[in-house]
Amino acid sequence: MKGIKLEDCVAKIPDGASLMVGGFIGVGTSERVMDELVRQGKRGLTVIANDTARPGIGIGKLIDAGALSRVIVSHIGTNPNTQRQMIAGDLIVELVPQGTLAERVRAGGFGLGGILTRTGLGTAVEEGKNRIEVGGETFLLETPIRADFAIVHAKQADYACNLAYSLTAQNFNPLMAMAADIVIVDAEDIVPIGVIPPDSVRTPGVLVDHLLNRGA
Amino acid sequence: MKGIKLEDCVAKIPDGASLMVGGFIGVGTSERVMDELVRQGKRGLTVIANDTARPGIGIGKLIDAGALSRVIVSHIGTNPNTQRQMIAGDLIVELVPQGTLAERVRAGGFGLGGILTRTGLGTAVEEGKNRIEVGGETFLLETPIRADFAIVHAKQADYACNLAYSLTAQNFNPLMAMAADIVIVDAEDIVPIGVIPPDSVRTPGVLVDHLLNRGA
Amino acid sequence: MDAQTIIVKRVAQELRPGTLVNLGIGMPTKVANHLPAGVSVFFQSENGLLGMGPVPPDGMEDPDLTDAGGSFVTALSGAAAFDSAMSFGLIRGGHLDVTVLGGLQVDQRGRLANWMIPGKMIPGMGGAMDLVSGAKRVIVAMTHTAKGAPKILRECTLPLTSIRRVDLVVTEMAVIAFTEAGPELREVAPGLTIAEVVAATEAELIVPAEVPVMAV
Amino acid sequence: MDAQTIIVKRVAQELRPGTLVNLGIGMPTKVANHLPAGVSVFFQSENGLLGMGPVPPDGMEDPDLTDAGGSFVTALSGAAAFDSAMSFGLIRGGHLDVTVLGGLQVDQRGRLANWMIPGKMIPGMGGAMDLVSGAKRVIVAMTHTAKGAPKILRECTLPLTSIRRVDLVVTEMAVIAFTEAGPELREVAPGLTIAEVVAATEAELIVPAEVPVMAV
Repeated sequence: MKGIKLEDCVAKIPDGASLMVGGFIGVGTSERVMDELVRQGKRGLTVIANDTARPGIGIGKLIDAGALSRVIVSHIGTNPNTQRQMIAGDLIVELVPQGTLAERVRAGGFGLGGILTRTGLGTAVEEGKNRIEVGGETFLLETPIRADFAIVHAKQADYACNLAYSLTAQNFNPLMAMAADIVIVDAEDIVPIGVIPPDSVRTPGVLVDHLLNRGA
Repeated sequence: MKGIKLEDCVAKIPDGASLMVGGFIGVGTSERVMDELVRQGKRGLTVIANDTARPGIGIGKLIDAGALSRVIVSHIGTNPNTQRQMIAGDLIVELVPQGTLAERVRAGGFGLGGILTRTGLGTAVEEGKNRIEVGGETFLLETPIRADFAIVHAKQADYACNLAYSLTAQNFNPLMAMAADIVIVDAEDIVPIGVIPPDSVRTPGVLVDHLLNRGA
Repeated sequence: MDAQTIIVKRVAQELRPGTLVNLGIGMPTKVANHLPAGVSVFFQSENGLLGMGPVPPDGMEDPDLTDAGGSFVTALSGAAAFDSAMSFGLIRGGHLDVTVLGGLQVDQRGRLANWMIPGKMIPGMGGAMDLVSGAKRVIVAMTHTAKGAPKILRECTLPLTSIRRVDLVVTEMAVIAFTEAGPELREVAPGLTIAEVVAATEAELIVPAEVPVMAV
Repeated sequence: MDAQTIIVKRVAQELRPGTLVNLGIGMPTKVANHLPAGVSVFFQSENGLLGMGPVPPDGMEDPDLTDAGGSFVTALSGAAAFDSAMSFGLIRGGHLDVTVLGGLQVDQRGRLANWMIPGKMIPGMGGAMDLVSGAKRVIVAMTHTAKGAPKILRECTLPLTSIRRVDLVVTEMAVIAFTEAGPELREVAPGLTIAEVVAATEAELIVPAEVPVMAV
């Protein structure tokens, strides 16, 4: 069985690990995993996520605690602490256009060697990247991203660990559930098999390694 | 409103057009659009699809009628008539690995310039394609595919033309609904808005150009 | 009428019924409040929603349903929710009819800079690069000058968001269309002369014989 | 026991509880009937189903639910359905633990040919190239010879399915593991001598001191 206690699960994440964290300014982020990472005093983590949320919210808690050494995100505009740590040289911030980030994470999970996009061509984003011509048009080659762990927030998990998401809390979660070696799921509800019909499953249970207990 | 009669809708498809047709050996293919294409005597069509189904079934009807000049498919093993026309030189058959076909159609609909895959590397599929190295590993560059029309089969359409699919009848349908200039939908049921909850919509209604009338 | 109201009211006139529109964070968001009577568009929020509605009634906020700025919104009847890859597939794939974005600078060739000020403000590009590179039509909503200095320049001095030419810039002083020929003055705000607009613009404007007054 | 029964019973012993398995069309499909007692695996069907079950009871067939060969199947409790891009994302992305495929030829380096015979049989590769290139473990289930001629050769004479080395070949005569060192004879069918297997094999087999008898 994949059920695990929050504390035991987070203990499996070593200092220096890379984490994909679902969520969009905290919406669709597992707050209790963030809290427990801070409580266990993790250090030197790399986080791949849409953003670093706000101070005291979502990934912002990891920023506040100084748990991160590097983030790969599409924006940090909502978190002045991230900007402060970046300017102080305590945090490496790699900015990736949001749509490109989604495709790079997807490529990592879907076994693609990369994707070509117009986004970023001729801008600062192009630095260090290859241009590829297809049909007379120029694109940037963007490479896959994977991580050691994915912290996935779901609305529902059934006993087979099939997942369903809710509205804009979905965002990067199902993509990240494909792209990490160890997939940790925090579901708001754990439901009997069948409650999520086969056509509504967004993440098949075989992708899930650990499902956090709801109870104590 | 997007509702349209079958006959009027199919009349919009000119000879020589390119059509993406959802379905997997006929499962998830609009049989009545196939029938009407045959009845209207279309000629010289290009079909992009997983396969050509079987004689008398799905895309097989278009093969039987000699309506196609070219197919881009992953296999023709279930349709001896396709093989016959190919050998006779009446039909150009371009074979694409199934997963690569899915990604090429997706790239066409998602605005990507292409994707990199290991699939086909060092095989006959590589012919005429570029090899790209990423992180010391070699991949094939596969380019996007788009079409003039997509013939999409859905389980349900609501009044906003949001679509839901059923089990293995989904296959290429939602991908193709993104990748064609004109998207024609044949839904088994037309339902009130709300019957398909926002999280269950697989194809947003804005992508749909024509929804075939259920009635006469 | 203040500058912002003039701008958002004028931009709202550009929206056509039934189109898919993405409004950037900040001033562009307010365009939704000024849709002409009878015009109903679909608003996309890049965090994964199509059919975004206004702020929910007090007490009806759903933590899983926010806009791309993290503020609570509603989902209208017929809304669809999806992951970030699909959301940017809609943006990059030519399915998004219009994006309205704020701007720091626009240059002679219609290239927008709106995502960073080196050494000062590095919030990250979020979805802006994908939106500008991918939307069918890009409208920039911004004040004509900043502290008296022109923002429509010969060359952007700030890092570009995209090399793709924007289609329209709407300021409190003028409406300017960008074509292959360059920026063309299309409308002047009530009470202003063409000379005043030209003086506040560094880029070389094409001034037609007749320049109508903005009707806001 | 006929050749096919020996092969599929032996392949079935390779499947581990809780893994994700894709069985190719034809003989590999029959592996599902011989799972060892207590071993429960998840079967994927590449047309978009995870959790595929056996043939439905008479009269309970759903036209929207078939396997990759187009035959009616069931969805087990906890099944998930998805589109073709997701299906091959699972295959290419390292999420598929095992694929079992038929073979026409396998060469010294473990390269499989199973998708066409030039000038004779060109059914197309379907999903085979993705499966061989992407699955974590590739098992080939085939007869040891065809009309007396070896199928395990020094070099394939037929077009390759992938340059990726398969992991295991199971025939009615032997079990052969392919490693960097080459093909190693792991088991010999009851009643056969090692010399007989070597004589029926063109590739140069590594023969360890002890070669156990296949237990089927």
